[in-house]
Amino acid sequence: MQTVFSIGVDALAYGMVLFVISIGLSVTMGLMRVVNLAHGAFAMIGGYIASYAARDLGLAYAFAVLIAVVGTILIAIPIERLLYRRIYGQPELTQVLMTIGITFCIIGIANYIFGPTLKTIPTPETLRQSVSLGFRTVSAHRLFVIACGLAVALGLWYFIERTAFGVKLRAAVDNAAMAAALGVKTQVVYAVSFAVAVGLAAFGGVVGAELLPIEPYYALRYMVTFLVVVSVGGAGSIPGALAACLLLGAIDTAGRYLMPEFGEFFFYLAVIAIVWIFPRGLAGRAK
Amino acid sequence: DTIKVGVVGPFSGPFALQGKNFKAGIDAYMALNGSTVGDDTIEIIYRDIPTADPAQSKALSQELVVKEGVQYLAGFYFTPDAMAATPLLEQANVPMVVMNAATSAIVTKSPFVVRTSFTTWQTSTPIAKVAFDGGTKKVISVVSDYGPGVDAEAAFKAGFEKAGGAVVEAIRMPLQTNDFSPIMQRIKDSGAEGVFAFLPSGPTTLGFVKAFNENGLKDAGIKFFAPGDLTQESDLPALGEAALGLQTTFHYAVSHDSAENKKFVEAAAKAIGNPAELSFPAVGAYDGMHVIYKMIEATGGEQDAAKAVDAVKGLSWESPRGPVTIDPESRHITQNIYLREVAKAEDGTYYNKEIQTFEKQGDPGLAAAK
Amino acid sequence: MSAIFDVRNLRKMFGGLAVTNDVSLSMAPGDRVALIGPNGAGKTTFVNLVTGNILPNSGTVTLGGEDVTRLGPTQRVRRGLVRSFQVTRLFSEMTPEEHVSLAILQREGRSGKMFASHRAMPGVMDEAHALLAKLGIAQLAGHRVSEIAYGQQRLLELALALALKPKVLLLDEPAAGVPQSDTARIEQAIADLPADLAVLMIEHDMDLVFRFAKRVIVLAAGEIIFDGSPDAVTKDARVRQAYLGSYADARSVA
Amino acid sequence: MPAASLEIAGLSAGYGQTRVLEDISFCAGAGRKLAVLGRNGMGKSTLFATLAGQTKRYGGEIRLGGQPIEGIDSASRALKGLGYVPQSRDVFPTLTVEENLFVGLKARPRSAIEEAYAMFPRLKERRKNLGSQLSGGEQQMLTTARTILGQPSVLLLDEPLEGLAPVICEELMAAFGTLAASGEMTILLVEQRIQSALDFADAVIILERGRIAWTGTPAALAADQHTVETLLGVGGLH
Amino acid sequence: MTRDAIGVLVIAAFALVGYFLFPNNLALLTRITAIALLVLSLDLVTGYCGVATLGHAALFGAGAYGAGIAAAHFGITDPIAMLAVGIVSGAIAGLISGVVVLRAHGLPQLVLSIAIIHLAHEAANKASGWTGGSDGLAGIMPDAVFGLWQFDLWGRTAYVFGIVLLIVAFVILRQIVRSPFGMLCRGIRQDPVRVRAMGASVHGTLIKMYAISGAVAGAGGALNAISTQVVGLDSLSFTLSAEALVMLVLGGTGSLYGALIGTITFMWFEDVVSAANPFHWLTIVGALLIAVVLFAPKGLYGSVAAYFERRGRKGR
Ligand SMILES: Nc1ncnc2c1ncn2[C@@H]1O[C@H](COP(=O)(O)OP(=O)(O)OP(=O)(O)O)[C@@H](O)[C@H]1O
Ligand SMILES: Nc1ncnc2c1ncn2[C@@H]1O[C@H](COP(=O)(O)OP(=O)(O)OP(=O)(O)O)[C@@H](O)[C@H]1O
Ligand SMILES: [Mg+2]
Ligand SMILES: [Mg+2]
Repeated sequence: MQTVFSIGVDALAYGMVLFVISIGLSVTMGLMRVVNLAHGAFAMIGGYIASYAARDLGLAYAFAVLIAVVGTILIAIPIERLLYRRIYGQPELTQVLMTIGITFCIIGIANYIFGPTLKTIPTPETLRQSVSLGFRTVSAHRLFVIACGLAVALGLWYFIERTAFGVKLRAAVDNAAMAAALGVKTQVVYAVSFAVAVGLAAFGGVVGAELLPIEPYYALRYMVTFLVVVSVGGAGSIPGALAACLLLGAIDTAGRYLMPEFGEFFFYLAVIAIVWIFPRGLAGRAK
Repeated sequence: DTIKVGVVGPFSGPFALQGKNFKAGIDAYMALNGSTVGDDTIEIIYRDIPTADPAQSKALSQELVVKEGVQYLAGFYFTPDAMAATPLLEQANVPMVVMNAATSAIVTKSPFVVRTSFTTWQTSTPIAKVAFDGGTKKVISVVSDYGPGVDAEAAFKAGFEKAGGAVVEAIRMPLQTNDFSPIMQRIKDSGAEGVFAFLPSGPTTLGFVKAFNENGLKDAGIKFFAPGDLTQESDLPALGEAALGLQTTFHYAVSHDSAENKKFVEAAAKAIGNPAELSFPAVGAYDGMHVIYKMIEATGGEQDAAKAVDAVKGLSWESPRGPVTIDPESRHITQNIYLREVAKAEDGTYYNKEIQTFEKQGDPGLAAAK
Repeated sequence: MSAIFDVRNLRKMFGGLAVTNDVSLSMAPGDRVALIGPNGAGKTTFVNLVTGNILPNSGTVTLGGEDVTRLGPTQRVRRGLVRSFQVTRLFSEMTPEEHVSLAILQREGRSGKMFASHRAMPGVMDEAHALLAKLGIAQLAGHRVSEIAYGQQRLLELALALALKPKVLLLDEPAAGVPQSDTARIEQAIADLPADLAVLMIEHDMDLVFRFAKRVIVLAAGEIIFDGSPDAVTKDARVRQAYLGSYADARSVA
Repeated sequence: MPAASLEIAGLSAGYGQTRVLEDISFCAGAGRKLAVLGRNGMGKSTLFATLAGQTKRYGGEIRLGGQPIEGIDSASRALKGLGYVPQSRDVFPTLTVEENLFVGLKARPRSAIEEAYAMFPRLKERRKNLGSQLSGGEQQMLTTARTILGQPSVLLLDEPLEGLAPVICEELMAAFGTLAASGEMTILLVEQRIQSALDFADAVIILERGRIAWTGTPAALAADQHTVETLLGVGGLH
Repeated sequence: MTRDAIGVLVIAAFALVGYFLFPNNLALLTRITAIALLVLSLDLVTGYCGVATLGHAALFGAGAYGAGIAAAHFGITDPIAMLAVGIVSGAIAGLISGVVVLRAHGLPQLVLSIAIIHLAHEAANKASGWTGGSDGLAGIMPDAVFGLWQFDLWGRTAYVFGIVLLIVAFVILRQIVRSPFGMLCRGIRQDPVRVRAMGASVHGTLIKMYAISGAVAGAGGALNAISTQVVGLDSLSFTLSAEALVMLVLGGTGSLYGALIGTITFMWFEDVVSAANPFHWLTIVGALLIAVVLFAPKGLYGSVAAYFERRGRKGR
């Protein structure tokens, strides 16, 4: 029984890390309809900035996170203006080509500037402790990530479903020309949403770095993971993404515990089963 | 004349760091020993294989031989890449100097293969003795599920059971494992007193070691044993505090205290740019170049693979890692294996501190396969 | 004559809303029926139900004596139940010629051929061009559909349905978006259909409805509220109030 | 916003490399009702799309209430008071009816949505449905209502009656008439049913292959049998 | 028709030029040929049927392992027989992945394909007795072609073998895509609902195309196994799948010509820049991809073809 609880805690924590890192992708893919394979690259940029700020400049963790998010957005703005703007509304495959190209470039540049080694982001003492749950200990950092995940989920859901901006964003995505004809400044809407998505990517990259460490190849190494959780959840749906992350996190964790040698099998068979049952994803938005 | 050496390795992609070390080792050797042998100038031609890809390796090796006209093939970080190129050697009359790939069987694939790195069996066997002698009798083995991992598991098991210990459970986990918490739970549940681990060097080692500590295994007194891939120097800055005290066995530590090594580290650090990136493939490449230079000397620059390989059989020299010999029969390197412990230096950096030496170790893997 | 197309007690709920509420309808070969009714009455849903594009909650659909309720849409088409779409559904990158040839080949069971070319099949090409000419879009045969005006796309939509040589044809607003100058073409094409074909047309253009229909069925809020002759329908108070409005006056005066 | 005038001079436009409109000039005074007629594919929709800023303009001027607007983007034109109801019912399929209407509000308070419901009670019943789940006619109502909610000073209606039940058509035309008469909007209308258009409008232009082929009053058109036959391809009006 | 004749002539001419201009690079050229078959097969399902997949290497790998295992474990070393085994294995793999992948659409479909390639990869890793696991399957020694032409160090035989295979496959595929069946597939890509309303079976048609695609990819895999005499796990990898997709989009989807041009461009470019700078070539490849999207959004072939189409229409 204790083991079950223990695995449950691990599953929850892992699922939440996945959620925090990939939710930004759900925004770009589901709402902006851009298959943004460079999502991981932005997460990685966030990680590098945070690492530089916290480790090399010795800034406080919270401050490093903030700088990472803002810095990544600043880096992303010209990329959005020059490159992404050209692929909004283009066929998915064109977007794949462009965003893979962007990923390659960012990897190359990161490798050149920071070298191929792992970069850590020193966490404050409070997050480094182990917290006892009675039946086991977990690191405080994991609990912190769970809290972040919940906060992000709630905030983002409110932003998209309840604010005027969210409605305009969804309208612009459905039919940009029509939204413009109704007075929606689609370019501004897109730019802001992109900034939000990139900011989330950076945030996820930083707080998730304990599990997915920052190195130049990060951008490609975890691309599939991000793509899978977002699509299984149903791109664009916050509850869907949350459900998918928790579910897949649980499957992955349980699989790795029960039969580690078949962990990969277990995980991908489960993915096939889920998509088989929910061909649009757990909470796919109707098209 | 110009003699060309083709070096195949991962110079981009997730293992770019290891490829970079190849180059650093080669550059260091040429910086210290000049780029000529007799009247011949040595030219290195690099070819990139980001991840294990035997077909690509074979195509590139073939291209190096027929198009670039290389007289020596070298490098090869991954076993399948080395294996794939061996059928070419005889027809092409080209020796291959393996600078990393660590599966025992490679040298048996062709009489023209010489290896200057190590084998997983070679580095994983001594740690079994260390574990048993340290009083650990029950161990769980946890390895990544691919060739080297399976080798490490077998090597440790053989050594540990021979010593009298018991491997209570052997887990193979997928290479793409991000979260090791469930594995740690398994280790806890197994009731073992120690864990033997093998993971490819790189980001996953960090996750593994952290999970080991955070899930309370370290505090619970479970011992941690691994070959030195896990604490390669270039990962240490990231591992940091978490790795402190980990004991591993390996053939080379950057901190190895010898004049040869000082010279090497200085030159290699200069070549690689950032000294913190220096790691074991560099020494494999450095010694590989030594072997190639000796081969060129022996053949006088003529292309004669058989003669070249014969010339280095039984060759002994003082490598940065210590005294080494090319075993005349297997053409694999006989060397010292060191037990090391991760320690903190005065300047706050972490390093592998050698604490015990197992002298003149051959490759037990070949014997085991027989 | 016996019914070729028979729908019994069809029912469909969307959430709590009964969009099709116990609808029964039967057509004999040669019937020309107009299905009219207020917006959102459930006309398109009815077509979707009988063609198998959505599943009913209950009820049966019989085609030529065979119960097809459990069959998928393609099976029903192959048995002669063909529809057109209210909003054009065409292959935007293909030409009208390709559209119609494909439909003809499909009808003849030759669309799976891999080592042949439709251009090399004179029968198919001739038929396709004749059909396009009849609807007045022969000059566009080689253009991409994405480049031709909406009204012309509507005509192609109809051509596709005709190419399948159906036994029962369901037309969902075939004239919507077609300018007055071209509705005549549509009428003519429908008038030229084989006499034993049963046609059901949904349309909001009352002039067209009254020229076409021998029988009018009115659907409101998912239920049939009227089934009878065109003359009778203009006199029905409920229909006038729910749907026709002053059109009924104009017509009864004329 | 009170009604504004719309003046167009020498406008040519098209799609990519294809030119569809050539040298179009006309003027619709504030509060006027103008019908744009023409056969299939003659460029009526292209004209409206061009006014709304959604095609490629090669030359010419567009003035809304005296201000040139040809240089600004679609959204800015809408914010300056240009309302556009396109021919293809462009509802936002993943938004609910209410959210669709919300987008049309521009800066108006949310409560104004009730105006749309008053106009089309059917929409109120379906307020929680997604756009994609509406019937054809309901989508048409939604598209029209959404634009009107933004209180444009010039309203471009591209076949707004398509797919609507006769009673609704009547009510809608009456409502448009009221909007124009009260001086709230200038209305430009494309309509296939020529009679409805003539009953409604106080001026008519006919497009033929992207050029203006005829201008005049509805009465003049009704009397000019020759024009009706050649330019509109209809055998006569009744 | 004539366009295809020209196409074949151009391929043959390219092949000849390659043979004489780069006699020392035939291994690379043969590899390009094998990958070209993979990309062609991907074009069948992606370009013509609109099925997004990141798992197409599963079909290629099935062909490679099929041919390799036949040779290494069953002594089937005649290259033609190995090719046949590869084609059949590929077709079967195509059938299976078709059934799975076609269950969903859009992103979930992409995910299904990713799951398939990972499962295939993992299965090959586990079945190391048959496949050699991560060390690769070695010991493939194909006989001489028709007992006459031995596979040599320079790779001449392999090259000619590959080119002949490519031309035959290309001619057959061009015919298939022009046929009524091909037209139906294009229809499905644009609007499956419409196709159903015409009485055609969407699922059945797509599965058929998937199997054909598998046969072509399997031929590519077999060629790879025959010419390099090893099969590694990389031939069943996500990376290869993704690269194939990139090559296809680079060249332009839905014409088969684009697939060829994309493959040649990408692999040749990659070879040149990675030889020129083995350390930082990824950045340059990335820049190439971005440039293509910016300046030739329909892919290299697609954009050129569109340009000439426009020119042609103006001329009329
Ligand atoms: N998937 C769905 N979910 C919920 N409601 C739906 C769905 N599809 C249709 N409806 C509702 O069912 C009703 C009937 O729609 P239908 O399309 O059949 O109307 P119609 O009679 O064809 O109208 P029109 O003349 O306007 O085309 C409409 O009110 C519509 O909103
Ligand atoms: N997206 C497009 N690309 C290229 N040409 C187009 C496009 N849309 C329309 N056209 C062409 O422009 C011309 C005018 O089309 P438009 O839609 O403006 O006609 P219309 O008068 O509104 O016709 P309808 O009465 O059918 O709605 C047509 O010849 C059409 O083929
Ligand atoms: Mg309808
Ligand atoms: Mg129009």
